[in-house]
Amino acid sequence: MIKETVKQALQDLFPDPPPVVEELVAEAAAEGEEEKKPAKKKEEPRINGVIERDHAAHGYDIDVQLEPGQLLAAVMILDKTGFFLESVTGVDWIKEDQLESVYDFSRFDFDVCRVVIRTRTSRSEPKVPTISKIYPGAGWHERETHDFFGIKFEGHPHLIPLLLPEDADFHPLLKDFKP
Amino acid sequence: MSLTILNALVAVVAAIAFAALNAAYLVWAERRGAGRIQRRPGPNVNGPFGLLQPPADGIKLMTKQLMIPGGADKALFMVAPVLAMAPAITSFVTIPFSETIVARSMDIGVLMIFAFASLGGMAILFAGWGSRNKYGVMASVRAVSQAISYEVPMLITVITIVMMTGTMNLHELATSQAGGMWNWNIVPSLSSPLMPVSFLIFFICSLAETNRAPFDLGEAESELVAGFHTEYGSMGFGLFFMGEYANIVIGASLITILFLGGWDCPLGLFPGVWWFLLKIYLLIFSFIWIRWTFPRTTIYGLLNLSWKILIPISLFNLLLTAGLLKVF
Amino acid sequence: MGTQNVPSPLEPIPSSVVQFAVADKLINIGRVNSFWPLTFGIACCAIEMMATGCARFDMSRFGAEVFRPSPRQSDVMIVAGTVTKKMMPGIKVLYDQMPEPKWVIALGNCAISGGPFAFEGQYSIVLGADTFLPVDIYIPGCPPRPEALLEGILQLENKVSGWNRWKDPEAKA
Amino acid sequence: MSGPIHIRPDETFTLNVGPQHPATHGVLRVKMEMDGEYIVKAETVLGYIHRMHELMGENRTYPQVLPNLSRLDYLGALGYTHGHVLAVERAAGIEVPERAEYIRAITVELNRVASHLFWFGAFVMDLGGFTPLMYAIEDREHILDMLEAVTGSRLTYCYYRFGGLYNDVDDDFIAAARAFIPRMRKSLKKYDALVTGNIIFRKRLEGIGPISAEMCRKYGATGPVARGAGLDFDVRKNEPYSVYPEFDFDVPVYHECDSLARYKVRMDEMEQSLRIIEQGLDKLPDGPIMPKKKPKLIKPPVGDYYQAVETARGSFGIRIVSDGTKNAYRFKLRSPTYSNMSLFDEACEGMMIMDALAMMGSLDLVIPEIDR
Repeated sequence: MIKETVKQALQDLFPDPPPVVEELVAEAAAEGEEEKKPAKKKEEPRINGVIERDHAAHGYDIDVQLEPGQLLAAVMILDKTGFFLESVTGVDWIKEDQLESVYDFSRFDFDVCRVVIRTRTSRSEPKVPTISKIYPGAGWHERETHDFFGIKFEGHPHLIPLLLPEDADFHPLLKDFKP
Repeated sequence: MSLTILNALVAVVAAIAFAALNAAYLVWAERRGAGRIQRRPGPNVNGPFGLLQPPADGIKLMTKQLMIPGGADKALFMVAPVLAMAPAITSFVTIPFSETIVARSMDIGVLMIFAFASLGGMAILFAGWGSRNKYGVMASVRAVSQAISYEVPMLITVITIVMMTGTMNLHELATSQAGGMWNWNIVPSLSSPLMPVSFLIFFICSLAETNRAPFDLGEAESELVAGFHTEYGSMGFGLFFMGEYANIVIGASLITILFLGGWDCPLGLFPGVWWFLLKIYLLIFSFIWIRWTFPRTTIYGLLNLSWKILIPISLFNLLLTAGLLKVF
Repeated sequence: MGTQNVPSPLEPIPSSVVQFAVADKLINIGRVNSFWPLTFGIACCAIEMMATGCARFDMSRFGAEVFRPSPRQSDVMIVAGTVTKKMMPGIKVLYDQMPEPKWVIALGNCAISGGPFAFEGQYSIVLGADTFLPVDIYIPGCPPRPEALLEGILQLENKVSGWNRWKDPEAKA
Repeated sequence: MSGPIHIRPDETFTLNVGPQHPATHGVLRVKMEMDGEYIVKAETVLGYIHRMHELMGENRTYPQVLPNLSRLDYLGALGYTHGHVLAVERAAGIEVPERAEYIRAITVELNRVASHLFWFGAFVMDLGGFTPLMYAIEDREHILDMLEAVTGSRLTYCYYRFGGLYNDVDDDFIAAARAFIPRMRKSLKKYDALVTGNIIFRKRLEGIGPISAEMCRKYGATGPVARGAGLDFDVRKNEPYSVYPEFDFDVPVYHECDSLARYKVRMDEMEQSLRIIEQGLDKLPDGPIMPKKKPKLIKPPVGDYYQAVETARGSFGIRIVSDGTKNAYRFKLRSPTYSNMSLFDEACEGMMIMDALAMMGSLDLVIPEIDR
């Protein structure tokens, strides 16, 4: 199954791989327990690592959180195993003063394995390396995320506003945006 | 002497009246025909069958503000519609509608019509270039290359007919085919077996000459906005419209005279102008029918069709007829 | 009719030195029977505008069939869809390029007042086409039905020439 | 025809296939660096119909955002509301009765046929033929009548609710749908004979606009664009959701990667959708259309939920990041045309403007869905 190979490949990205949180089994056991589990997770911020999610509950299979530095390596793995880029988006965690950029990957063939890669950067200077060299399709996605969140993608060929007017300097999807 | 001037004047005015009336009501026929083909009524509210639609369009076009785009070449911009309309109307003068109804039966009628037809191509170039609009320039370059590449096979087929009948005078051309359908030019005779093919070539070329149907690359709406008349507002656009429909009527009447025996009745009974008009309007209906059924060809497909298919066939037909004429 | 200032489309052609009442009326009726809309669809209302131009609702019965792509040859600009701040200068240029007796129909709630997208945090749309265009006819609906667009065209005909195509059924005799 | 072009820089001129252009079916602008008829470099400029649906998703509760989704892509609107409803039901764990699922599948497939019909008319109009648009929209009007009787609107539906439907389907709808299918099959054969068989049409599309499977993967193009490039990818088959596993239909895949292949994929898809509608009508179970305990206030648990759905243009994805309140914390819409269009800049280099705009027509664009 492609899911195992990809999970393994992403695992050895991290220097001291923590035990893979077998969330899948916990989820199948008891739905109620699921409510308790995320509540607990909110207190201690999530550690970098690979979590296997239950597709029925969350819609994706592998959830990876990593440093911006490791981003290019992870995307190279996925590119080699034939994933296509679904979308790049951002989430503004204003309480933790962090900007998260989320990359969705999926596959064309029949063993479905949807991978979500997350990187978190501080809100003050959000810098993430661009992946448009590997996936040219990410060019537009990154320009749009830059429009809405102000995340600067280093190395992007021309990071000019895509959806907002050319001279736009505001970022509408930030939580502290006033029109 | 004054009688001939008066006669010529009346004849020219009648020709222009016929052309203008035709242009107006052909627009109505086109929109009704298109509606019929597309399962919708078409203009039927203004006037009994929408018959008052062309005057309404005419009045509206005439009373709109005439705009000349800034930086446009004023002289070319204003000359182009006139150049599109005038030659089309003046070549009505030599077309013989029946035995007696002809404005001025010239000995070189065919040559005059084709001389004026090539002026139409120039009008498109002036329009595209004069209106200082990128789409206009692209469209006019296309339209001129199309006009040139489709005049060549048209002229070659006309040469074969003139060679067969021996005259360039349209009046004699028509009378030489009198007496029933079997001695029309379209019927393959001993001396020229490929006549139906050359009829088809002439039909395709007249379609391309008037920028219509599958060859309407000059004003390709879906790519080049409105082609060479993008910048033309009210009556400038009106003149182009009338020029196009006048060209269609001339193309149809040329086909009837050269191939379908002019005002001759298919059974050779009582020839007259009604047969001539019947044939013209049947041909014009087929023009309209083709326009609303076929998509548009590409520019390279169009030029290939002319240079690689039509011209070789028409040349072969010319040589074949020349050879067979020697024998019979 | 060499009038100095360009007659605004609202009241009939103002009197020039010599007035041709009958001619003005005839010209207005001629104009009214052949509105040529500019193909300028922005969003969902454009699909209803195209449906009106097609077989079942058929705008061409009233002579409004010829959708001219170039603004030079069109009389009516139907603003069909949401006008965003980025598109607004484009629409203004298109309106200025149209030759003079021209009218504007605001089709759909977005063109009238920003419609469902006018919320407090909205930064990217212009609230209504009449903030920068002289709109003649407002057709509400999201999207309005094709019959509403046809009624809008008939209302515009009445507004321009004061001539009614059919007697108003509810009008008290 | 479209070989590589060697251009000296001073010879090109920039042409604005501007926001108002008949071929862009909306307000999309492509700045083209042209040499005569050939395109040297193209750059798409978006944002002319950007209405910020995602911010509306954040400052509105879940039920309030329902009408937004159908104004995203107004030709196949029910597919998008279906995606949104499924995403929230997955997040909040709401059960949907069997009958509601079947009616949803039937109405989504009807809307897909309507969307493909409109695309077919507009595509042939791009190539210069005006008549097929009238016939296609005439057939589409029959579908709109059926859907309007049930949902209340012609284009921008708000028919689905979390957990079921707004109102039930009556017998007239079922009778009308059953009568519509044979009539539609007859006109599909008519279109096939008239347009697909037309030599001018085929000459305009064969070998034009090559989009390879690798380019689809690099740009994330899905739907008919990917299936025209030989990729057997249909979310209804790859990631089955709702009641699609119960229907047997096959996914048309063509390997020629040109505009004609994408055209044929969509024409065959209409036939497959009719098959699904037929099976859906046969197996339509009775029963309620809303769950017994109606979900009063929808508050999905904290977390990150993604739902992909196969719409007429490709795989539409919704990412809901919820923080337990009644508004979504982040409401991301992944629209298929956005990725399909992003490959246009690279795909149309070296082509002539006529072929490039024909290829743009074969990508089946709906501009508000790109700009969101």
